Amino acid sequence: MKAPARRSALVAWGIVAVFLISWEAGVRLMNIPVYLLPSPSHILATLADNPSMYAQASLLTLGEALIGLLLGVLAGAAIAVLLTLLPGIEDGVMTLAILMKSTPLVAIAPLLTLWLGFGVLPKIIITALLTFFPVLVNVLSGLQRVDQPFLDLFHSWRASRWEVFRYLRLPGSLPYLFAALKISAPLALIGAVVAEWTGASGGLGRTMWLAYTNLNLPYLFAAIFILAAAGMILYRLLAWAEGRAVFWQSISREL
Amino acid sequence: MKAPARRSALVAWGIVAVFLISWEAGVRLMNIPVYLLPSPSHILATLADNPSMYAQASLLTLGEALIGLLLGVLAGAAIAVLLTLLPGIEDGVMTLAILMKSTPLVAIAPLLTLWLGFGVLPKIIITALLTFFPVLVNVLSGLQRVDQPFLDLFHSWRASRWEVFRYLRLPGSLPYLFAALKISAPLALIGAVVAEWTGASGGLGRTMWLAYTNLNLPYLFAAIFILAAAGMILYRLLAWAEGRAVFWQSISREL
Amino acid sequence: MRVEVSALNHTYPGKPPRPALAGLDFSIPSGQFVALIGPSGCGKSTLLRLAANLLRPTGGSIRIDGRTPAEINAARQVAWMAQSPALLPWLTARGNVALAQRFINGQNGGLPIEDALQRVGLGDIQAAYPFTLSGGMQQRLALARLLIQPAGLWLMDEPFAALDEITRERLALELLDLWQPLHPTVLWVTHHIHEALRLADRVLVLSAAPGRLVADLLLELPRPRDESDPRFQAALSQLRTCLAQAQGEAQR
Amino acid sequence: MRVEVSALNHTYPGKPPRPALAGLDFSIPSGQFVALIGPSGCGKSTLLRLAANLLRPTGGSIRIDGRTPAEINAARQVAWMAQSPALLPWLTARGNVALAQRFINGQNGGLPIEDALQRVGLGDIQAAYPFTLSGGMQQRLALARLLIQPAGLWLMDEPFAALDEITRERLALELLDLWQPLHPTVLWVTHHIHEALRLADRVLVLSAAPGRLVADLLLELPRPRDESDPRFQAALSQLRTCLAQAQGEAQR
Amino acid sequence: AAAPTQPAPSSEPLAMTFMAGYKPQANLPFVGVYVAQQQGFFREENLTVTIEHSAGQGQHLQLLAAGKVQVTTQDAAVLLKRRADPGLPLVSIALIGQRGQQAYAALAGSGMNTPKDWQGRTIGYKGTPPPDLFAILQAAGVDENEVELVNVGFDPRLLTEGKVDVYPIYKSNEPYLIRSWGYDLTLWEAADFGVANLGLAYVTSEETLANQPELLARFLRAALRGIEYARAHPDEAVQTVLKYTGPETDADHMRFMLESELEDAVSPVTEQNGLGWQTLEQWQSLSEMLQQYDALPRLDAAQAFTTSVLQAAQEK
Ligand SMILES: Nc1ncnc2c1ncn2[C@@H]1O[C@H](COP(=O)(O)OP(=O)(O)OP(=O)(O)O)[C@@H](O)[C@H]1O
Ligand SMILES: Nc1ncnc2c1ncn2[C@@H]1O[C@H](COP(=O)(O)OP(=O)(O)OP(=O)(O)O)[C@@H](O)[C@H]1O
Ligand SMILES: [Mg+2]
Ligand SMILES: [Mg+2]
Repeated sequence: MKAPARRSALVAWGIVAVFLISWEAGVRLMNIPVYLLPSPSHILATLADNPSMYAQASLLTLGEALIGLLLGVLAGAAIAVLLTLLPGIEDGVMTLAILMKSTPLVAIAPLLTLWLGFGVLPKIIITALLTFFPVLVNVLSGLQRVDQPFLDLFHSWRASRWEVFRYLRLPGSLPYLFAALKISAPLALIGAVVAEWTGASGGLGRTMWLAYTNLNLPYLFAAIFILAAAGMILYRLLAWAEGRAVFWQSISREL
Repeated sequence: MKAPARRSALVAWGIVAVFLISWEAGVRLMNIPVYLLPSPSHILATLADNPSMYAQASLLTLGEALIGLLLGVLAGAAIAVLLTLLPGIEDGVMTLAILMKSTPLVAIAPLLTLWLGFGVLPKIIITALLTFFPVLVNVLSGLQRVDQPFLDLFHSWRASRWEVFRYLRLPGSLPYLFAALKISAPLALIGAVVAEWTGASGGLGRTMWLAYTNLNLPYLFAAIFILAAAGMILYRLLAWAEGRAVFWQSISREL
Repeated sequence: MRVEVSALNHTYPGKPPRPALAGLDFSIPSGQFVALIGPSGCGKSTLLRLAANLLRPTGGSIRIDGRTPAEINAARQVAWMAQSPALLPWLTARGNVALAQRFINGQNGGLPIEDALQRVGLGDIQAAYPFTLSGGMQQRLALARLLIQPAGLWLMDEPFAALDEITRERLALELLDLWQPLHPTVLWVTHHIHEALRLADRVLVLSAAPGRLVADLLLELPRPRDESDPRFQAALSQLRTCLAQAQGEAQR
Repeated sequence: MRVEVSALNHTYPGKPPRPALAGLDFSIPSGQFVALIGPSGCGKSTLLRLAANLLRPTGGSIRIDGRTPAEINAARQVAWMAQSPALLPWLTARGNVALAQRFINGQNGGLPIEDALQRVGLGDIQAAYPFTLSGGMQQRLALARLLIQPAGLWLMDEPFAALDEITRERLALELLDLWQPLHPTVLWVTHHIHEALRLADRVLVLSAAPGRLVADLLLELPRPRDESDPRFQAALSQLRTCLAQAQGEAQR
Repeated sequence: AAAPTQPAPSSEPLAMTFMAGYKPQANLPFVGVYVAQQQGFFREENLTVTIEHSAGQGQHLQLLAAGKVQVTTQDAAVLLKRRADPGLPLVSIALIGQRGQQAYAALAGSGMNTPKDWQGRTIGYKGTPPPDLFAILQAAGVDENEVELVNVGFDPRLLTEGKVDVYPIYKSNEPYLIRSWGYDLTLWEAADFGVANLGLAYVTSEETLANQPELLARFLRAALRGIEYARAHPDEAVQTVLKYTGPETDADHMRFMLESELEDAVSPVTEQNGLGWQTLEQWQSLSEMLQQYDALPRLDAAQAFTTSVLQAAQEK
């Protein structure tokens, strides 16, 4: 598996390169003004010129994103587990979850600020609110999709609902959990940014907000590049962890 | 299955009722001012007072949301299929997808307006951009997780990559697809709203934007209730369709 | 444990509904080793699933020591081995057996894990995962999983189907050897007529689906049994003819 | 098709690595019906998987009409039936068979779907889904799926393991009846010694894992075979002893 | 309503897009356009105007610079900043808000009377601390390190809930809301401390100015007529505004906004030269203030505005 892995990494970089180059070319040829769409080179230059500023901002935002993601994942998974152990309340709780999910963050963000002040706490909560839903839905279907022969086995053992959950459903739902994590990780970054978008005293989100309201797009896109990179790294880490955790079900690509 | 179904529906309404009642009570007892958090009764009254206005706005927004969702799902699924048929490019394409996912919509909204005008088209595109990622990730893992015995069977038949996809991976990925749809449906509603939030000439998003900037919260929350209801209906429809489509794998709740 | 089956019917829902068992009537005294034989699809597994409380009969009843399968299941007095091994892929061979042990309440009589794995000949690959085991090894693992459960009633669905004659015979002896002291009641689905006659006190023959009882023959032969014994041969040919008839009806 | 196996080794990766086959050497003339017998876990399925190009050997080679399994697989001249039925749950019984038919290039020789289902005795439940079929029915369905494939080499992994004696014998006759005219080469894994002797031109016996060839016996007996024939009985006892030895080695 | 007269046959029909710099509300430049549309003043100019709204932030300027929009509205100070960086070709063709829009508010109960009292208090700002804040602080002789500055979004509730002591507001907007919740306010305005600031202007791009002066003149003529009409018929104007904001918007709120902006629309300059007039020293002093407190690069304020369009509009 080593050689192909290295090859596909090469291909990956190739594709990204092609994308960036055509972007650069497009901007130059159609000479799109910088206040509409800056060229990648311009963006990277901006990054290179303000390393420390972006480093600090990223640290804060990524911190919020990760903690928020953690909370969101825990919440989503916890609810999914609850609904598996008490299936009666599934419809009701899902209704509330969807109500919560349908509430645009801009509507609750100020309330959170009113209650929790200007610190990082509201940002973390917003991120959690944004990330819990995919985890809830995916883990729930993962927990509910069990092969009948296994259920029969546990039934013949007179296993309790909890035991069926712990020894059968939980391991079986891992593939769904990881898919959910891959979905939520980039969401968490967005969440932290959106949370900082208004009323933060630091972080990438604030940088982006200022850059945008000042129509300073290179700074805006520099932040976006950082987000994309962070998202990519998270995704790769998750894919790696998935391979380790779900060792019994190989991800088959060769046919 | 009928009786339990009816029971859980009852429980569902019960839970929602409890939630709304405690909300109402909380607002009245702590007499929270309406510009901080309106009571459900107040919100519903607002809805009742402006039926036609909300009806029109909802129609527009739901239309955008559904079309956007459709596009997003198609795009996400198509990419997932592509990556299954050409696994070499997976890393590269996922990198781009995450880059796209990490770009805050406000950053591209003006570009879309510039290219696509002031109509509903940019709203639909934004919705699609918001919804395609969960579908991509979930369907991709659904397509990649196949049991070895089946792969061996198809291999012994000398099936082409396409045939393996068409007759094995595709049906096998349905559970993941439906989970993705359940995640993306509420996202689509959010997407349409967020898209309208930036200076649309109609729709729930615009109503919410105006209501929010005037701190006219009852109107804001009335729209949120509509969104939640719509999200719930979509979710139920999807759950129903899932049961039909994935008939061979029963969703087990009784143990 | 005593098993009483009266007017037992089971029809699976669906269009068209599938009748699997039609009016079974028999009773098994406690401690009897009963072999269950019948054409493919005649309802043997269904019968075991009914006894294991995995299905509710659509007609008639099963009573085990006078109680319903549900009650017996609640008391964890039945050990059931499915026709397919159903091994958890994320647990090692040993892990799969160890898991079963969580579900036995105090009663003694079950084998220690180590011992069970040894007896089925998997002592040296306890750390292997199921998907790295051959078909027969998987089935033996499932058997080991059953052996650690203390129970008054063993329900075994073709436990040796995937095994070669020799392993089969060796395991059969192991099994008898475990059965003798505890003397649980055994309902043993098999397709192997010799085996049935070698092991069982009694053989029940079912007709083709929907299963009805077409023969019920008792063998008072001492174990280990001598195949050359005329009574053995007689029983053998008798069984063959019953089965042939059962099949014949299937053709009609 | 002619099958030549020389110095064939296969060891599955892993810690510890699992040797499955150790130095097999034999060759099968075209059209021969070969039964493969050996203790559980000795590498029979592995051998078939190697021939079906599902695995690359870690040593030695298999040649089929002088070509590699990959080439033969590419030409779709091999039909493989796995030990587990592997039926697609979202297709009906008929659908599962029909699917296989998409993967045969023009050659004739395969049975029509209808005919195949009739012969395995599933003619009247074509619309049923696999999870509503009994173990034996599932295996018969897998068999029908093989029968529609025209092929010069049949690789069958315990096709009758889940079937009762009678069904087993009836299907065996059906199979011979299909085999006679086309005369494909057959590699037939079985645990049923009588069956092997009833059907095969030749029986290969493997030792316990890692599998080595411990016996290779030819039977020039006319079919249908008479079990009372002394030569049959001789072969029978010879096989038993071989197997016993093979097992014995396993114990050491 | 003035009986719409037929457009002059000479003028050929023209079409344009006006994008309000924010959501629909009774900002005077918006009202002018709404009313002109409603009363058919544009039609009389043989001009078809499409009205769009921006989310705030920069969108309308981007679209203007890209030529998708011909006229928008912008705060004078922001216009200067955008000209400086990223160098948008913005030109003010009429200065409607002759005074700054913003002021600083504290709850009347807070006991703060002069900016001196701000010491040790938390002061909110939106995004970046605006230059006039520092101007006020300096004018009042308060060390900016003795106040705590926090970035708050748009949310006057932060003031009423006591999260901030001093909160920047738009004179024509939040005071109404906050008072409607039963609070009294103390307001401080940059102008009161001799700090120059200006309000909203009709803005076009240098390119449009160069290529379509005729179109701009017609637009401005009709829009200014709209403002005058609104001054004469405020109730009717408010009703027109509600057509754009939706019936759920509080009419009195819009009325308040309209009236307070009408006040700020008049100044010695406009009394002398007419509504929307602007002078070099107005822009000069603004840009100097910005250079001083906002580290804005020195730029030629003369480029930032033109009176040519207004003159053309005032003729005939
Ligand atoms: N995927 C695998 N990974 C590791 N070891 C394996 C794997 N598959 C099979 N083995 C090992 O290879 C050996 C032979 O396996 P194989 O399935 O060929 O046996 P078999 O002869 O078919 O046995 P049975 O009659 O029980 O089916 C066994 O020891 C088994 O544990
Ligand atoms: N879940 C099900 N739904 C519908 N029909 C079923 C189901 N399970 C089994 N049947 C039908 O019931 C009949 C008996 O099935 P059962 O598994 O008991 O047969 P069996 O005696 O175990 O056969 P075998 O020896 O092949 O395992 C068969 O006709 C089968 O098709
Ligand atoms: Mg069965
Ligand atoms: Mg095998």
